[in-house]
Amino acid sequence: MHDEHTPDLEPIAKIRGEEITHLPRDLYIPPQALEVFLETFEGPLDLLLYLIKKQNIDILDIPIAEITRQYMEYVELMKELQLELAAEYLVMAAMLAEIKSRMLLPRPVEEDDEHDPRAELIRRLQEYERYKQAAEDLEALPQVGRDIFPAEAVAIQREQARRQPEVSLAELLTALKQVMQRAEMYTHHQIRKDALSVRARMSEIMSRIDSSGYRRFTELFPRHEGRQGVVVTFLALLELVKASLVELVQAEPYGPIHVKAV
Amino acid sequence: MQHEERLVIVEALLFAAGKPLSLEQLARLLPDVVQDKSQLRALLEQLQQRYEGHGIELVEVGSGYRFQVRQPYSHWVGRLWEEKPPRYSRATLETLALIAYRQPITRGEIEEIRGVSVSSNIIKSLQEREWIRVVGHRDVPGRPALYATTRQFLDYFNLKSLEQLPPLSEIRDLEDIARELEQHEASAPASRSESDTA
Amino acid sequence: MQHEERLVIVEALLFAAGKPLSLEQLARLLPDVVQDKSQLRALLEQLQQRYEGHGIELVEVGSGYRFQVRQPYSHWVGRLWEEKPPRYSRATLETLALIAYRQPITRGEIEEIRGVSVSSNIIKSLQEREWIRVVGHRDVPGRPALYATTRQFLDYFNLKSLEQLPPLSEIRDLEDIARELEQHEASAPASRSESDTA
Repeated sequence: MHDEHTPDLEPIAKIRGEEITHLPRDLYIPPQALEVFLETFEGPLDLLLYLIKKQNIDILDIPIAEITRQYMEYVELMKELQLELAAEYLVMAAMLAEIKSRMLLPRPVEEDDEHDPRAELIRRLQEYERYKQAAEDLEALPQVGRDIFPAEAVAIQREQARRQPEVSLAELLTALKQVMQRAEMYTHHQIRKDALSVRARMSEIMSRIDSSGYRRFTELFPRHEGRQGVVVTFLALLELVKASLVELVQAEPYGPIHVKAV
Repeated sequence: MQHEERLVIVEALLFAAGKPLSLEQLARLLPDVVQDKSQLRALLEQLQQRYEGHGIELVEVGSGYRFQVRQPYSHWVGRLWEEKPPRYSRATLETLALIAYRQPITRGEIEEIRGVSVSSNIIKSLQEREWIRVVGHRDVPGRPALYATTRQFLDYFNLKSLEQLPPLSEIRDLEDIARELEQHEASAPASRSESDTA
Repeated sequence: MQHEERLVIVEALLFAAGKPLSLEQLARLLPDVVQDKSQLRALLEQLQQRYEGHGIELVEVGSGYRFQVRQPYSHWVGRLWEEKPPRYSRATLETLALIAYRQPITRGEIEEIRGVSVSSNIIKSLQEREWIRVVGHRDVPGRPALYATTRQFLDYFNLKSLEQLPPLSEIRDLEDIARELEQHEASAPASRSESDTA
């Protein structure tokens, strides 16, 4: 399956109308499987590990120039296939290029190998590989529902003993106060009484249009509420439109307006 | 297969099923373990004997066989569920408070304000209690449900409408709340002031 | 109370609880049945023995003791459910592994080691499964949450404690790396790179 002699000129795939005539040298898989394959990498470190493993190289002895070349081929390919290329891949490409260039520079004699420009990369690769392995080990552990099945017996009086928690309004308010304080919204976004009535009306409107998908605009304004009610309802509708929760639709000029759930 | 192995496989299945298993179901699940129903019946009988003197027993009920706690001990077991009146966790209370005050609201928005995720169990338990319900879906990817409080919620807290919930600006501390609630109870609506102290 | 009766009450409770019960919980539930934890521990041990040769066993996991199907028989029990057990993505498993082995850890630290960003959904879904939780915040700008695994995580993976996690593979630290590189350089200079393409 590792065919070094795949002719370069025969188009392998068409991407955005352009013929792709060659794949990275080490990659010989059917184009349709390619995308799936490339998406299986969990990031640049994972891709690098794959490239290193494939060649049976010790992590401590990475041939930077070669690995960089291969890495770039994959990155180019991902770009061509329009895979969403995480920025991390490009950051790694830059890091590889930098290491490569630093390794080309003559090193002062007294400088020891702690400053091998590859050291940091090697450390990261090892670290990542370690947890990649740990994840596989974790997956292999027995799991409830897959390998472990708890044994249960029924206790007949179970249901009647279940009680619902009691809550006081004060508790509810304390909880709200705490969460708002935590969110540091206490002073900036005070929930005022009027806002609340609008919010309440928003819920009401939503629940009235949810069943059918539509509701006549005028039906949302209860006559008995008077001016105040119209204002609240109107504000609530505006809020809902603003939050794209509803749309106002009018089939024809001067026709009835409907409120539609989006 | 040894007889003993058949026995423990049937035992394991009955314990793991979480519901009664009928002869038919067992036979269907274990075609390579039991030959026929009469063999199965014999195994079940043997299992029943094996659990004599245990805290649990294998009984046949309407839809099949199940292990259950022996009656004399169910009284002890009942303690598992009557420990003390259950209380809602802080997460549940905060979720409920946010739904009440910021409705309609998605779970994601609650999570954003709370800064932590809201477990499905919290939402489910509030829905089961019929304190909250889904009133629509936000038109963003995933179409998350929008939650609002229900009439039952108002009833429980003895409120006529959501407007009767005290505005947050008036909550200074617990004492204030207590006082306010007292007043509320004593003097009826109206009195709540607009005097926003910003 | 007879010793035998204590035994079957504890047995009934463990089977009925639907979740692992810790020594503390059992002691709290049965103050009139068991005198102290050492007595309780002895009862549990005896129960374990009593279930030798059964299809189920009493094991201790993170949050306490539970009866479960012996692993050799779980293969038959799996047939009870038609849907396949969930499989977790590599991203999820790697995130979980990092939290398990490096706890407490921030999301940023996980991202640094994995070399890619960790989606909020992964963290959220792990929290909803109650496998991880926030145990604090790192005192740096932004005060990022510190994650740790829970007892339920241990329960799920059939572990009693974190020490039972498979050991991490050896890592050669920077000094070692430097030393090895040195040796390498000494023995085989110049030849690095280019030539060795698979």
